[in-house]
Amino acid sequence: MENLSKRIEAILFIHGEPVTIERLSKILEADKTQIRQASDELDKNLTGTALTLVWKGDSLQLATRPNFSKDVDTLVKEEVSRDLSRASAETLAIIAYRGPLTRSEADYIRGVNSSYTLRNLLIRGLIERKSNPKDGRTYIYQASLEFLKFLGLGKIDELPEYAEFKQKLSAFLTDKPAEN
Amino acid sequence: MENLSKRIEAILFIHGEPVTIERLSKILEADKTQIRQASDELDKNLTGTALTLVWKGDSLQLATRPNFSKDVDTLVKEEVSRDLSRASAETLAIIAYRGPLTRSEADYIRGVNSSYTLRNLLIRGLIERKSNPKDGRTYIYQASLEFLKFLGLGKIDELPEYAEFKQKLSAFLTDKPAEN
Amino acid sequence: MAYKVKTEKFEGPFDALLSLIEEKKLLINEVSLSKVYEDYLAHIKTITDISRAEAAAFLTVGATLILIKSRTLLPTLELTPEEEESIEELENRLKLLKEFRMFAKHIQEFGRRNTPLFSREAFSGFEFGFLPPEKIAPAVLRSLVSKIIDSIPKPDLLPEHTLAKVITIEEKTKELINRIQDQLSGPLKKVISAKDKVELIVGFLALLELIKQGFFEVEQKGLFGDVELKKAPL
Repeated sequence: MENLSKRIEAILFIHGEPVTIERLSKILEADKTQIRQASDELDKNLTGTALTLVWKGDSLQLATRPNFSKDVDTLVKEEVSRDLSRASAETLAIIAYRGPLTRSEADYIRGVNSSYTLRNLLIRGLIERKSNPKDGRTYIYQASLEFLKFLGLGKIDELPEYAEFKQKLSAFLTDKPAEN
Repeated sequence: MENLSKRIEAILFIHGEPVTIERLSKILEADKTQIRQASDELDKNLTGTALTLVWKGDSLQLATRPNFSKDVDTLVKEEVSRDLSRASAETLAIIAYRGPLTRSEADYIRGVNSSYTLRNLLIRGLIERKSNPKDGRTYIYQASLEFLKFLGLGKIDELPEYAEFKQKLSAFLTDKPAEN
Repeated sequence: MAYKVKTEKFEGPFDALLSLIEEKKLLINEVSLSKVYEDYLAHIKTITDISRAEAAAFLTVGATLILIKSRTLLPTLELTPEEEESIEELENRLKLLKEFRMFAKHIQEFGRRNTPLFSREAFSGFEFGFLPPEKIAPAVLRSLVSKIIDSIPKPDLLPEHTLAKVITIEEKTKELINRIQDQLSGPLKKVISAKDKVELIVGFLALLELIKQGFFEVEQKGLFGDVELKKAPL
């Protein structure tokens, strides 16, 4: 049997889009802890290649490293704007740090109705929404893997000064921040 | 400047389909001999990963090694056996009534990003895409002929309330603000 | 003083207040809040096309600012525990928003500077052939599109009562001048006889404006006594 980390690489390569740990565990018939460990191994093995692992919460995706963006840019259809409006950036920051959260939580922090901004972020694919498990009539929002790719990061902790912001913010918000 | 073999790897990864040496040479601004040499180097560097370089005449493609075909088959079977998600069905309906349209138009109507659902509909042969005559960087999507046949329609405008719905969707798109 | 605020579109009261504080390079506390109070009111006056809910949000924050301002004008003014709490909450929410705003700026700049990662299309290079879905028929497509059309966000209908209409501080000021001149002096409660909360707030704002301009003097009888207004000697 081939090494699990390579089998994960094969699946991620073919699938292209983000795959959850859960789904990998099902396809490869390995438990989630094994999948996580093998993914860490894959991440290391990719050093020195043009590819990198993008990892957020329970989702994994293969992507090209930022150094190659210029080369592949011409091949990628659908140009992505590099700019974020201030409202979008603020809402995104709140969701990235606090998500998954409901619209009203984002509204409370910003002191303004966020539905328009949320819609824009959803359309750009920088956040995703799910039905709220506590109230089916509302949605919960969280940052997507696309958000990390937009920033050119494999993991959110690679964002410079992330730890510092995390610490500062946790001083205001007593409950723990969302898993990333 | 990054190593040429890695730049080739990045391009083959994104492109998916076979790419000619000629095209690689143009994109990477290197002569064909350099491309061939770098490809050999890439082939060696891929040893120990799940991926391999496949030569098809004068074209190169990145693919998974045969040892992983069983895992890939499991993934493909699972993907194929899945019925359309609600998101995919909605996107399909929008394309049927309002197509041909661009991804960003589909995104705007649905209020969420559609890249994954469009891909899903494409590989199932339910929709087809062409280069956008108005903007070569993007694609336009429309229902495939096979899908029309499957629906028992001779022409797309035989869909119930076609004209009215198409007009309403178009009116909404006309109000679409500039990208945020 | 020329207010820059007039040209800028703020996203709600917190954004407005925080921007005003940051413009003056102040820390977030009661003192700075009482300093930006006038700019905030000036901003409220420029707002014309917002929903009633948004107007209410601006006013609620405005009301807390009034509490802060009146405490600086009347040091003996006793605040209820709820009022103290609302001041504290306002400060905390502003501080929190400030942190997120810095984090957002960081993300914004990082995104602009850094190059993105690209991924590949799902099943790139694979040919699956035609895989028709179950349960999809023209009628199903029809009903899906119909639902989508129904859920298309409607352009926000212009609110019937805009903030500009609700808050006419100038009008209220004129009315107050007349009333107080009639009575010459009187307890604050009676002078600001308002029909609803919004009007009460506006009344209070107008009164503070008059005090500031030197039209009136205030006097509080004892610690818990009514605040009395007197026409200032000209």
